[in-house]
Order: sequence, then structure tokens, then C-alpha cells
Amino acid sequence: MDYVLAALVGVFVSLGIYLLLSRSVIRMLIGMTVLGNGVNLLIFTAGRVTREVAPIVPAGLDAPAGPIANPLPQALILTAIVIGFSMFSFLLVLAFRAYKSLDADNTDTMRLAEPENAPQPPLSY
Amino acid sequence: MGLSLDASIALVALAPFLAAILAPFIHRLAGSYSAWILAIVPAGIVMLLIRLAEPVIAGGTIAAAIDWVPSYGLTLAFFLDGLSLVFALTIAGIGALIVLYSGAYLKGHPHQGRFLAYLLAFMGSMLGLVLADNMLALFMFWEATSITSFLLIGFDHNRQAARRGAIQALVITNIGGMCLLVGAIVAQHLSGTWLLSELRGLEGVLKDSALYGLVLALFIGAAFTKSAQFPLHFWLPNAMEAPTPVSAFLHSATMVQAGVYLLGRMTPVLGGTSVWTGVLVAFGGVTLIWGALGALKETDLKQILAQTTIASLGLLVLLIGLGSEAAIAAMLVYFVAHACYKAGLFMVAGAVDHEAGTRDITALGGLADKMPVTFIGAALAALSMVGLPLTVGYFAKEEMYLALVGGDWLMLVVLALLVIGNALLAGVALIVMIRPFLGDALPTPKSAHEAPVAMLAGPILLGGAGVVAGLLPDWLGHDVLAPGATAILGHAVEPHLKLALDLASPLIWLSALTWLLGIVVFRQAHAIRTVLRRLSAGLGWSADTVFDAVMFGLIRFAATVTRALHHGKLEFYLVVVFVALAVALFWPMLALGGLDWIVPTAELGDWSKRLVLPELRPYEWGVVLLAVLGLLAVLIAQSRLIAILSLGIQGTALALIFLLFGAPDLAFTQLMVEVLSVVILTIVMTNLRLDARDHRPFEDWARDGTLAVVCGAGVSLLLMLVLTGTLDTRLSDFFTATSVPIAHGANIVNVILVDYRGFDTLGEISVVMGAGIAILALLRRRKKAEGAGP
Amino acid sequence: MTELPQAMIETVTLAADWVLVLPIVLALLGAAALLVVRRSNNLPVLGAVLVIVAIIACEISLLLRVVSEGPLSMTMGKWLPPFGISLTADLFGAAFALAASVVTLVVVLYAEIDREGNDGRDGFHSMVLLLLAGVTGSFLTGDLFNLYVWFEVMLIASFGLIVSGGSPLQLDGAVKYGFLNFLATTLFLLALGLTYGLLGTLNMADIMRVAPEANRAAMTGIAALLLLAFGMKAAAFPVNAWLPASYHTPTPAVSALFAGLLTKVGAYALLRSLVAILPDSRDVLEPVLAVLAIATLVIAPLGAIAETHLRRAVGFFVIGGIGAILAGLSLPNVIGIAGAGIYIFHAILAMTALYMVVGLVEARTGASDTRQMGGLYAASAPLSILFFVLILAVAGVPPFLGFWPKLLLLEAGVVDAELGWVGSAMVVALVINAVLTLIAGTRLWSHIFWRNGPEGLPASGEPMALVAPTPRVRLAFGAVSVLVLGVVLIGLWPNPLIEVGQRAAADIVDPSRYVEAVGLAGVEP
Amino acid sequence: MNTVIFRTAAPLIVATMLVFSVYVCLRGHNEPGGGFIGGLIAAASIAVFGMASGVPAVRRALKVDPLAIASFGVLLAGFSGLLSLFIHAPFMTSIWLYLELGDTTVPLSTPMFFDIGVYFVVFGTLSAIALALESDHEEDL
Amino acid sequence: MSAAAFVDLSSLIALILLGVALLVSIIRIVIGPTLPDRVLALDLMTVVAMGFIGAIAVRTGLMLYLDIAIALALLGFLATVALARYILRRGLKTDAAAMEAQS
Amino acid sequence: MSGAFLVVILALGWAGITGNFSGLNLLFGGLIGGGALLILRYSIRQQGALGRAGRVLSLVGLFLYELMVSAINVALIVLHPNLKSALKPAIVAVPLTVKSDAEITLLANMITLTPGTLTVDVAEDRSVLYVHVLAMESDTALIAGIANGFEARIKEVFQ
Amino acid sequence: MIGDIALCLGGVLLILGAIFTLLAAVGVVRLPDLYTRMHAASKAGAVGGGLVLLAVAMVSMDAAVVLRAVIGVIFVLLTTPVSAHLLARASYIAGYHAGESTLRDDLKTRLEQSSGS
Ligand code: NA
Ligand code: NA
Repeated sequence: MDYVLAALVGVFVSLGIYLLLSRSVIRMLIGMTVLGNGVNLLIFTAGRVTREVAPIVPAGLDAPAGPIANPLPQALILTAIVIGFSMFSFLLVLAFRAYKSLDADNTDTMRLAEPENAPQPPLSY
Repeated sequence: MGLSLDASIALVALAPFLAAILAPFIHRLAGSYSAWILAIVPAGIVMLLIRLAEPVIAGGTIAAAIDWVPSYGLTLAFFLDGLSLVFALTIAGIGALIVLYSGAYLKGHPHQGRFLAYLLAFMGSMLGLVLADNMLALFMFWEATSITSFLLIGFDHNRQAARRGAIQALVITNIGGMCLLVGAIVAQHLSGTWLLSELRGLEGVLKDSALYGLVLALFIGAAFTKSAQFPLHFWLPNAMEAPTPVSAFLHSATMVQAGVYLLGRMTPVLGGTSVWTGVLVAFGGVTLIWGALGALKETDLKQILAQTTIASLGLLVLLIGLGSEAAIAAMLVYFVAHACYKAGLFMVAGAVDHEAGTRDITALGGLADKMPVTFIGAALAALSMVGLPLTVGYFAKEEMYLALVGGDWLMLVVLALLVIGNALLAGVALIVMIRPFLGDALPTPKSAHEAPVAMLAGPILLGGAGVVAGLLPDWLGHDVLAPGATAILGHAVEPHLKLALDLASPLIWLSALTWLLGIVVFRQAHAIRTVLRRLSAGLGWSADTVFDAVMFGLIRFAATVTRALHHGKLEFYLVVVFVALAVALFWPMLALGGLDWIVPTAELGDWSKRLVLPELRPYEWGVVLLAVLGLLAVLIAQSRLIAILSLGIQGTALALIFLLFGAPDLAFTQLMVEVLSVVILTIVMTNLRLDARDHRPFEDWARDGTLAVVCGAGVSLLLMLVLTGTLDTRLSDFFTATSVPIAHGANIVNVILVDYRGFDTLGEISVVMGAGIAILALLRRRKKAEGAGP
Repeated sequence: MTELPQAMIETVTLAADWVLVLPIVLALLGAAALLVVRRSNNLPVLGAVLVIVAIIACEISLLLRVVSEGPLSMTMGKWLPPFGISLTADLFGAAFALAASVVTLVVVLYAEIDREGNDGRDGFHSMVLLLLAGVTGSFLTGDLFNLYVWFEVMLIASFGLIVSGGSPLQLDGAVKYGFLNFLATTLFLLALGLTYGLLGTLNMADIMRVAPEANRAAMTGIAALLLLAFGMKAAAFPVNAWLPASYHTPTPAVSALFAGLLTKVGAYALLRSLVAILPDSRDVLEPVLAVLAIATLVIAPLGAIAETHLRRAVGFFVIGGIGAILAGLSLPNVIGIAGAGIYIFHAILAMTALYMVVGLVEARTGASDTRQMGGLYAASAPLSILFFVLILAVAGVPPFLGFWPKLLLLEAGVVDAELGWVGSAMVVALVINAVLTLIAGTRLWSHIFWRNGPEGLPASGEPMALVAPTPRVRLAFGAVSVLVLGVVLIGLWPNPLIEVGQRAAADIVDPSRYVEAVGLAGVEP
Repeated sequence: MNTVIFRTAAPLIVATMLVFSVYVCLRGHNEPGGGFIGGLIAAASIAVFGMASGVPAVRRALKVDPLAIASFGVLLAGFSGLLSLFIHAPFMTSIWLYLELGDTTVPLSTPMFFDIGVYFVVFGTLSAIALALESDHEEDL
Repeated sequence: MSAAAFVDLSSLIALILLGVALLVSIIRIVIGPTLPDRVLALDLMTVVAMGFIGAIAVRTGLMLYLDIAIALALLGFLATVALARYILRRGLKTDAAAMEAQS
Repeated sequence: MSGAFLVVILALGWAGITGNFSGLNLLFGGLIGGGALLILRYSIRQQGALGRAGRVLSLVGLFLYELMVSAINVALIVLHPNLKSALKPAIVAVPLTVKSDAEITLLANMITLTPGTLTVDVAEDRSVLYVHVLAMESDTALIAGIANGFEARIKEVFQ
Repeated sequence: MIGDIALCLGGVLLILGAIFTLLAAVGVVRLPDLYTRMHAASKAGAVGGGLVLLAVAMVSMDAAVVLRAVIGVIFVLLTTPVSAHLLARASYIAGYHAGESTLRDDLKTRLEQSSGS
């Protein structure tokens, strides 16, 4: 099943990248989320997958009776999810403000910082 | 003075810098009298050097070293031998006069203090350069001369021409500086020492190395740029944009001579080979003639002198290239002669300009009456330049002819070249002496009268020195020539200068021929100028115009490249990143056999066996399918909001995958975050008036799609490659074993988050808090900015 | 009951070891505390200065410790490595952290220049401290995933700083900055996941031990991903577009802070990961690194020549510096690494100072485009000196600080030239970079300082009118002067720096002391 | 969204969510949940509250600046890590304390305070963001 | 068949049914035609997911999954409210074409 | 009074979900509930006493029954081969006799969850409930059914 | 024994819940317009989701879990009609009118009157 998940990671990454190239800031954000999800799934898969046994020690025991899912990748992903969500929130509000100020959702028309018709540098000393 | 020898030598190099730092303050206190005060420093250095001269003349070397960067084996080592002594004395001596001269020349200029500071710093750099034993220190002083001369040349900074001259000089000399640095590093790499004094003893280490050509090219590159050898000579005339004292200083004995000094210094380790001789003689010869002809083309006094400087530099390089005892001796004498007369003539030119208001020789005439002392100074210098007997210039000429007479036919060609060059220079000298001062008086912009004492001291003293030296050939030979040549050649050289007008010797006839031709040139100056100007106009370009073309071409090229790479389209920037990602994913895998696992092998078995439909249960397939469908739904969504809704599908599916494979905490968080993402996306979209539809241009989807699929496939393959190995579960095993008994928590994931790796979580919540601050910073300004706007 | 390894029970941490973790924790707690008082007039700046001074004190003592005793390590929660998160300071880490704090202190003072237009309520000082926490954490951590976390801390703080003020220009810059940088950290995360999947560990010292036995193709692929991710953070060509797109948009103080800290962390991460942790992969990637370094070295100064927006032009100097650092990384000898490390140190000081000076230039001329500038040379000698010195330092002209790393890099190139094309190509690229940088710098100097005023203003006319400096501008001037003085003085007496750089580089190339400090020396792989 | 039905039902919904959030936070050490999810649910309840009753009402109800809550969370988490300075252990070494209160033993530990810190950070930040996005006119943020 | 086995079987059946329900509900999300239709379907999907989680809880015997289901209900409600608000303010404009096609 | 009551309910609920009815846990639950109510203190208006357990239970019973019927009804309609004939949708104005917020809300929610009806809106003057009906046979029967069923029981509970 | 009965009951409830949920999904796809679909989603969804929660409660046989499940059910029953109402109202006011087959529309009349006067 690792390989199915590995392939699924590729699908996530592909779509994320495709959306990131869409020029619409909102779609790019969606792409960022999808890409992030793909990466999270990748970490999960890279930690090897077991079915259904949560890494929780049953009450009264010192250690789980049998094999359990690998807890470390889960903790890493949790951290990554939270961070990713924070970044996502910021970028979303940024997109919102950018749209309000620049009147554009299309990154091709967002050229204030790097103007399209910047004059040639002066040929003087 | 109770200074030890080595302390004195360090003082020689460093005192001018101290004076430079103080100069603006002294100027603030003392006005233009500050020049008199500051001139004490170079004058004192001259005294100090004279005091130090005795052991050097006796054949010794004075060395001093300050530990500077011991971790890099770098000492601030100075040494004074015959060569450095000649240069240092010239630099400090002329420097004192120049400082004095500047006090009068720039009297009342608001930035005179600054000027004096630059001048002194430049002098310090020059002295450091000629005294430095360590190649790195030499390089640093070398760069310091470039920088300080940049500031000096651009001193009249309001004029574009001055700025251009400064930048041009800096660019050219900096290229040379880089050559010197790399050359020094290579030399050190080959020889194991940074010290010139040690390198000198390792004669074969560079010459016999496979890298000799490279080292030679680097050092010659450094010397040629600094010493304005053809075709890199063009910066020098443009440096005439500097105030005249600068020209007088930089182009007589100092900055441009640094290259000559370097070549002299490197002669023992690089010289003597046929390449060395060939290159130096060829370039020196061409430069000599080119400069001399260039001088005849000009009518501006300073430009004429600048061009003759180029010629003289060519001559010096040529002589070093010849490398014989006589040639080296000639080089040294010529160096001293040139330093004296050229500095004097520049100062004269400055005085004329200062008093008469123009430097154009066609607009000047008969100034001798109004400026008699200036004329005397000019005449003394010019006669030395012509090479009349009783001047030091005469000996210079004699020595160089002596070096070539009786040589093979190649030497005779060089000799002919020298005669022609000297004749041209003699003609120019006559022009400079006679045109402005004799003949009919012409009206000038300012009514001319004698220059102030401070401006006269230089020409008179230097012109006088030229004559005095010419009268004391034994002293010249013994105290200047012998130690200098010894230092360059590495073996003792006998002094042999004497004034012997022996008609049997070919030398006298060569001199006579030179003078005769010089007079012809003087008489035909106008015609020659006309022809030369026509020729150069016919050529249509010069090295100088090429420089502009290169610079402007560089600027245009830079603009083109920069606009192409940074044109502001985020999409393009992302494409670049993803192309790089694709390369990063596939290149190592393909190069190192990372895809071999796909190919069936005996021990791994058929890959269809390994990838046989994994034992996923139907509902698990359903969830995987749900994820894929959710992603497709996002892909085909017609509007942003529909895409946002569809985003919820894949998020939910992912959470369910986590849940199915034993990660409840993950599933929990993923679900919550996914839903909340949809919520805040929706809240934001509620406040935006966006077009309903959005789609990328049709022609882009194929490119984007291909890139996306390639990257996705790369990630999958790399992940699968990683999965072919077994995971080392040390960490998780430890966590599992200790979670309850030691960390007191049953939910291992949570224990990792708050205990084992709590430090990560501390950073993570800082990110969350930071997001809050950042978002509020974004939103809070909105009202203010919009309120302020129209 | 499960037994803990004996070491975990017996290890007693000296209170003095806390100098390793306090800089980060103080910065974080300071950021949180200043957030509460952000509406007060003077508390935020006073608090920030106090906190940073405390951090600097810790870091000085840390650096002295590391100099005298070698790398210092502390593992959080007493879960000895590789289980817990280790903070490990070697010479480079400690020195960079110290430089970062000093620079931040200067910027905090300098930022008072903007106080008239900024009432502080958007949490500027909190974000600065958060940024410092992220940067310091990145320099001191010994755990790859923890490095990711500090990267993100740094990133979110920089997000807040880059938009604070909220002009449309900033928003445009922030969109590009935001997406590309977040993408970079996401790629880093991707590489991290694969690293864990391949090696089963995240502790850097532990990775050093186990990486050589891992699948070579996979390991190199991961290293290539790290190179891409950190290369983006470091603004290496060709993935550097975010920098010139955004660095000129926030206030000069923020630009300065970014220039000094952000890209350097990326470069440091490259140094740590590719050279120290994964040296085998570095060898495979060397030609790629070399090509990137050469391209960055040559192309970046072209941007500085072409740009007329002053701060954008300066941004290309920052990128050029990254080229120099990459050059050091692609030359596999101690001298090159030392050069790269010292260059990072130099760039932290010089690039920050340069942006601050440029901010003063903008304040005096009231313009941001060099075509509208001029007349500063006559008007302000001190400002001229600061700018001139920094331009020379950036171009690597002696005796300023920037010369020494260039020297080391050139030497490394010459030494390496015997082994292949990389060394000689690098020397040529470094030389071209130096010349082009000097051309760009002197053009700026000529246009902004020497020229009377904007293009077309007659040379003989009155110089252009300048804005009179306010007391706040004077304070800012004092702040930046301190930094420039540092650039000059360290340049004049570079011995301690070079010594530290060489020793640090030796520790990077042969990390046995690092591994030993972490406490993994005896563990069987 | 100003309907009688929503307005009336909202307090009940919000109260349920808040209580649930604390529960999820506190039992995270032994079962799925924890500070982050707890804080997230709490913030979601604030968002529901804001949609039903308007932002000013929520601000009045919260009294404290939400970002100050977040700041408090970071301080709490940070100081819970600093405590180990006093036991000569590295940063964030956990310290456990068992309070005997009558018949029950209440375990107090630094990781628990840490997790509560996480809760407050998430709650404060997300509430601040939600309220800022919701507010239609200039507010004292 | 023991009770435990029955529960196991029934949970499998439930999971399959719910899996189908998940797939069916996304049909409406994709085809719309109007925004409220999609929102409705998404809301339904959260309920289905809730059921799915409950079924997994039964299947694995880990009752703690129940809380995830409840939390999902809590946040699903928030999402629907937010989307309803969007529809109220912006809805028809984004759907003009879809509405025309429908009528 | 109702506040204190709610705190007790929430405390009990807390004890229930944590599975620990010890005094300390109840106290803690009360604290949390109190905190939650503190945040909501402006929103909770005087609500009628919910003490009449019998009426409440009867209402609950009715509701649960109707809910099941409703669900099955909808299920049948969904599975009906000829949807067109099974459906007779309409939006009907149902006059209201209950007046308080709580009553209206409860009624509206119950209507939504029961057979064939769904509350779309409440008139601003609170006199009318707009109900979407899936298969309308007669409007009077519908209105009467609501008035005599849920509306009457709710009134009883809230008296 | 009681445990077995509870288990079996739980299993039955689980399947029932799943069936109802599936039917809700089918309804949302099959029914002709927005408002009719809402019936399916709200009722069947609430019942299906609620039944599954109850099934969990039955299987667990743990008072705490039962109580939580019941609270969950109550929450579902509390929120489902509210969100259905909000969605229906928002859609209606935004202009998504009921399908053509709708026999009568009092709300439309009302809105037209209020806008007319
Ligand atoms: Na948890
Ligand atoms: Na947790």
C-alpha cells in the first residue's frame, strides 16, 4: 500500500504545482494547500504505513502490546500542518489585501514592485 | 631621532595616512595654510629616507615586519632596497612639492581639505606599494592607489567628464589589480611565500613552473593597466580631468609608475625569458610611438603632457623588457629624469592655466615676460626632456642608446624606434617650452601674471634637480643607479655614468640625430598635427570610444539580462523553480541508478510482483479514489469558490487516509485545519468582488501540466526509491518504550509534541502567533491607507 | 518500567550551558511580551533593546565558550540525542548568531527613523524579535526538522515585517516574496520527509554518521532537493527572483534586516547540510554548485548595473554575495569553506549597513530612484564616507572586511584549479564579479553622490535641494556608523575572524568534534 | 446572517464548542487531541459567535485583546520550559508534580502547561484573525 | 456468528456504504449546478465523513475516534454558515451562467 | 438563575464526557462552564425554565418519532422511481402563535427535521414561518398539523 | 449477554445509519432542485450521522462514551436544522428560486410585496 500512497503523493504534488502556475492568487493558494497536503502525505508514507493501529498506549499498559503506527512522522506532520496553516492564513489575507489595493487577482498584472516599462538605465557616468 | 630603522620604514608608509585623516581638520583650522603644515609630512619622509639611504646604498636592505594576520601567515612586511629607495624618494619628494602647490592651486576651494586628505592618502598608498615586501600588502596598497586616484580624478565631480575619467581609471586599474591579486596568490601557491624578498631568492620557482605563462600574464596585465600600455593607455589622458596637482603627481612619478615598479620588482623571478622580453619590448615600443604621436596631435598642454607620459611609460617598459644591465640602468635614470621634468611641466601647465585661464598652446604665446620664473622652470624641465647635456635627461638617453648599440639587427630596430620616439618627445618638449612662453603675446581669458611662490617652488626645484643631477653623474650612478639596478637584477652593478662627448662614439651621433629630428618635429608641428588629426578622424574610433561602447554595451546588456530574468511575473519565477525541481528530482536518480529498482532483477523479483495491487481494502480504495476525485474536482472547478469547496474533498480524504492508517491525531488536525481553511477562504472571498470565472491562457496549460506531472512523478519515484529500503525505527522505538513509564503520556504523538520534540512545538506556536501579528499588521493598515488615498 | 539509558539520568546540565538556548528563548518570550505592550510609546523599543542586549551577552559568552572548548551542545528535555532535539553551536553558528543579534540591535535603533509614520501598534518590535529568534535558532540548531521550524519562524516574522506599512508596492512585493519563500520551505519539508524515510533520524550529527551507508541515489536526490530549497532561501541564481522583487518594498530598516539575515541563513543551511552533513552528495553535486555559483557571481552584479531603483540595485549586491558563498561551498577545501563562512559574516554586517545607508540616502534626497538623486557628496561628507566604504567593502576592495573572504575564496580556487575546471572557473567568476560590482558601485556613487542632481541638472547650477536631517535621522546615522566602523576595523585587523573562520571551516569539513559534542561519538551506526 | 433562529441557537452551540475544546485540549496527552486542536475548536466557536452576533459583541465578551491571549500562551509555554533551569537539566525537561487533593490525585506537569500554552496561542491568534476578517469597520485591533 | 464478528462485518458493510456515499456526494459538489447545491453537498459530505469515522471507531474499537467525529460536526457547521453567508452576499453573481442553463 | 442552572448542566456534561464524576472534576467542569458562559454573558437572555421534565420528555419523544418517520419518508421519496410524480414542492407561509426567540427557534428546527418540511425563513415581525414542503397535499392540513403538534407542545414546555 | 445484545444493536444501528447517509447522498444527487435536495441532506444526514454516533455508544458500553455520543447527537440535531435554514434562506434571498415544479411560493409573494411597497 506504500506504493499506492506514494503514487497519490505524486498526484497531490502535480495538482499543487499546476495550480501554483495558474496566475490567480486564490488558485495559487489552493495549490499551495494541495502541495502541502501532498508533502504531509509524503512524510507519512516515508515513515512507513501500518493499518489502523494508533500510537496510543492502552490504559494500564506501559507499552503497546503489538506493533503500532510510527508516531514520529505523525508528530512532524502535525507541526507542519500547523505551520502550513499559519502561512496559508497569512498568504490568504495578503491576497485579499493585494486584491483590494492592486485591484488584481492575476499575478501577471501585479507589477508595481517591478514595473513593466521600467526605463533603461542611463548611459552616463 | 631615536627611531629604529624598521620603525622608521613603517612610519614612512603609514604617516601619510595619519596626515590624511587629520587633513580636513587641519584645513578647517588653518585654511589654505594647511598645505604648508601638511607638506611637512612628505618632507619629513624625504629626510627619513635620506637617513635610511646610507645602508641601502651600501648594498643592504632594511626590512621591518609587523605581525598582521598571523593566522593567514600575513605580515605587514616592508623592505627598503635600492629600487624602493629610488621610488620612495621620488614619491615623497615630489609629493611634498605637490602638497605645497595644491595649497595655492586650490586656494579657497570649499573641499580643499578633502583634496589634501586624498592626496596624502594616495601618497601613503604609493609609498606603501614601493616599500611592501609582502605581495598581499603590495596588492592592498596597489588597490589603495586606484581608489584614492579615483577620488582625485573625480574631484571636480560636477562635471561628467571628470566622473567618467575617474570611473574609467578605476575600472581599468581595478582589472589590473585583480590580475595582480590572482597572480600573487598563484605565485604564493607555487613558491610558498608571500614575501618578495624571499621570492627573489627562488629564481626558478615561477619561471620553471608550468604556470609560468599564467603568472606572467597576470603580472604583466597588472603592470600594463596601471602603466597605461597600449592598448589600455586611454584612461590616462582622461584622468587629466583631475586638478593639475593630481596630474602632476599621478602621472610623473607615482601611480602610473607602479606598473613599472612591479615589472622591475618581478624581473628576477619572471624576467629574462624570451616571452618577457618580447612582450615588454613590443608593447613598450608601440606605446612609446603611439604616445609620442598622440602628444603631437593635441594642443591642450595637459593633454600633450599626458600623451608624452604614455610614451615615456612605453619607453620604461621597453627598457625593463630588454633587461640588460645598461637597459636597467637607463630605465632607472630615465625614471628619475622623467619624474622631475614631467612633474615640473605639469605644474607649469597648471600655473599657466591658473594664471592665464587657458591651456591651449595655440591660444598662448609670449608668457615669458609675464611669468618669467614659470618660464625658467618650464625651460629647465623641457631641456631635460629633450636630453641636452648637463641634464639628467641626457644620461637617460645615453644609457638607453648604449644598451642597444652593437646589438643584433633586432636590437638595431629597437634602437631606431627609440631614436624616433625620443626625437618626437624632444619635439614635443620644444613645443611645450616655446609655444606658450615665447613669440608674440596673445590675449588670454585672464590677464596673466606670475604664479604664487608655492606654485613656483615645484617647477624650479624639480627643474633644478634635473640639472643638478645631470651635473653629478657619479653621484647619480653610485647612489641611485647602482643600488636600484642591483635590486632589480639581483647582482651588483657597477656605476659608469660619465659625461663623455666622444665624437668617435656612435652615441653622440645618435643624440645629435635625435635633437635634429626633434627640431624638425617642432618646426613641422602644425603639419604633423593636421595629418595626425586627419588620420585619427579617418579611423573613426579610438580605444577611448571603445571603452564607452563597452561600458554602455555592458549597461544595455545588463538591462536586457536583468529585465529578462526579473520582469515581475510571478508565474515565470515559479516555472523556473519547478524546472529546477524537476532537474533536482530526476538528475541524481538517473545519474546514480536510482531507477534501477523498477527494472526486474533476480534477487528483487519482477516488479509486477512488488507492485501487485496492494492489499488495500475496498473502503480504503474508496478513500484513495475520493482523494483523486477531490483533486480532479479542484482541477476542473469553474470558479474559485467551487475550487475552494472541492478543496474540502481532498482534505477530508487525506484525513480519512490518516485515520485508516493509524494516525487519529493527524486525521483530527487535518480535518479541523481543512475545514477552517475552507472557512477563512470563504470569509475572504465573501469580501472580494472577483470575476466568477478564471482560466489560464490555453497555450499555457500544456506547459504547466507537463511540468506539474513531471515534478509529481519525480517526487513519487524518489519516495518509492526511499521506500525500497527499510526504515531505522530507533527513534520511534525509544518513544514508544518510554512514553508511558517516563514521559507519563499514553498518546505517543502528543508526548512527542509536548515533550520529546517540544522545542519544535515552541517554534511552531511562535509561528502561529507570528501569523496573528502579521495578519493584523496587514489588516490594520488597510483602513488608514485607504482613508489616506483619494 | 523501561530503563532510560544511564547517560540520560546522569547527565547534569551546567547552568552555563543555557547560553546556548537562552538567545532563542529570550527572543521568543520577548516577542510575546512586547506584543502585549505594543500600544505603548516607548516600551516596545526599550524592551527590544534590553532583550537583544541580553541575547548578545549570552552569545558573546557562547562564542567564547566555543572558541575555548569546541562545539557546545544541549539536548532539549534531557532526551539525549538522537532522540531529543539538540542545539549545537560550533564556531560558525555562534559567530553568525552573534553577528545577527548585533545587526538586529542596530536595526532596532535605526528603525526609530520611521517612528513618525509608524505608531508601533502593528507589533514591529515583536516581529523583529521573532525574526531574530528564527535566525538564531537556525544558526544554533543541530536538528534538521528543528531547522525547518526556525526557518518558518523567520519566514512568518519576515512576512509581518515586509507588509507592515501596507502600501500597494509592499503588497505586490510581499505576494512574490511570500509564495516563493513558502514554496522553498515546503520543498525543504519534502526533503525532510524523504530524509527521515531514508535514514530514520533527524539529528544532524546522527545523519552525518548514517548517511554514507544510505542508498546513494536517494541520498543525492535529497541533497539536490535541499540544495534547491536552501538555494531559494539564499537567493542563488536562478531561483533568486523573489529578492529583487521584494527587498526594496518595505521600509529601509526592514530591508536592511532582511539583507543581513535572511539569505545568510539559507547560505548557512547550505553550508551545514551539503558540506558538513552530506559531504558525499556534495561531491556529486559539486559541478552543479559550481555552475550556480558562477552564474550567480556573474549575473547578479549585472542587475546592480541595470537597476535605477537604488534599493533594488543593492539587492543584486546581496545576491552577488550569495554567489561568493556558493563559490566557497563548491570548492572542496577548508580555505573555501572558511572563505564562504567569513563572507557570510561580512555580508551580515555589510549588507545590513548598506541598506541602512541607502535608507539615509533616500531620506535625504526624498527619492528612491537614482535618476532623481544627486548632490550628496557636497552636502554630507559623513554619509559619503559611509556609502563609499560600504561599496568598496562589498566589491571586496582591501582593507575592508569584504576583501578577506574574497582573498580566501580566490586562494581556494587557485588551490583547487589543479584538480579540475571548477577552481579556475571560480577564480575567473570571482574576478568578473569583483570588477562588475565595482562598476555598479561606482556608477551609483557617481550618480547619487558626485552628480549635482538629477540627470539634466547643469553641472554649474545649484546642487539639488536635500531634506534636512531630523534628530531621528541622526540617531539612525549613529547606529549605522557603528556597523560601518565594524566593517572597517575588522577589515583592518581581521586576524581573530580569519582564525575563527579557519577553525570553524576545519570543523565543518571534519565534523568529528561536532559529533563528539552532540554526544553521538560512541554510538554504533 | 441575522436571523432569530441562528442568534438564539448560537450561544448553545458556542458554549458546547468551548467546553468541548477544553476537554480535547486536556486529554490530549493520553488520547487524540491536545492544545492545538482544542484551541482551534475554541477559535471556531468564536467565529460562529461572531457570525451570529457580530464582531463588536464578541469583542465586548472577550474583554481581552485576542493577541494578548496568544502572547500569554507563548509566555506560558516558554516559562514551562524554563522551569527546568532549576533542576539542573536542559531546557524543556519535564517536571511532574502530583497534587493530593482529597481522594483524587491531580497530576501537574510542565508538558501540560506547555500544551495549555499551545491552546491559548491557537485560540488567541485564530480568534484575532477571524475577528479582524469579520469586522466591517475600523476596529481597535 | 459471534457478536464481535457481526460488529466487524457490519462495520465493514457500513464503511463500504459510507465510502459509496462519499463518492456519491462529491458528484453534486462537482456538477452543481448552483453554488448552494455544492455547499449543500459539502455539508452532507462532512456528515458522511463523520459517519465514516464513527464506523472506523466501531471497527477498530478505539472509541476515542468519536471525538473526531463530533469535532467534525462542530466545524462542519461553521463551514456551512460561512458558505451560506457567502451565498447571501455574492451568490447569484457567481452563478448567473449556471442559473441560465438551468432555467 | 438560568445561568447557574446552565453551569450545573455544563459541569455535569463535563464530568460525563471526561468520564470522571469526582468532586474535583465536577468543580473543574463548573469552572469551564462558567468561563464559557462568561464569554456568552451578553447573549444569553432570560430563557423560560426548562424544568417541566414531563412535557420536555413528551416533546422529545414526539420529535424523535417524527424524525424517524421523516427520514424514512425522505428515503422512500429518494428511491421512488418516478421522482416527478412523488414531488409536489411548495413554500408555504405558516402563521406563528409562539413569540419568544427560544420557542420560535425550537419550532423552526423541529419543523426542519420532520417529514417533508423545511424552515426557510422567519418573517421579520415573527408572525409567519416560511416552510418548504416536499409533497404538499393541502396547506391547511399542514398548518394545522404544525400548530397542533410541535407548536402546542412547545408552548406547554415554555409556559 | 447484554454486552452481545448491545454489540449487535450497535452493528444494526451502524448499518442503518450508513444506509440513511447513503440515501441522503443519493437524494442530493437525484432530487430536482436545491430546496428539495435540502430535505434529503438535512433529515437523512442528521439521522444517519446520529445513528452512527449511537452505534458507537452501543458498541463501547462505556458511560463516558455514551454521554459524549449523546451530546454529539444533540449537537447534530441542533446544528443541522440551523445550517439548513441559513443555507436555504441565504440562497433564497440571493435569488436562487425554487425549481419550476414548485406549486406555490408564499415567500416570493412576500418579498415582492415588501420590495413593491
Ligand atoms: Na494529540
Ligand atoms: Na497534541
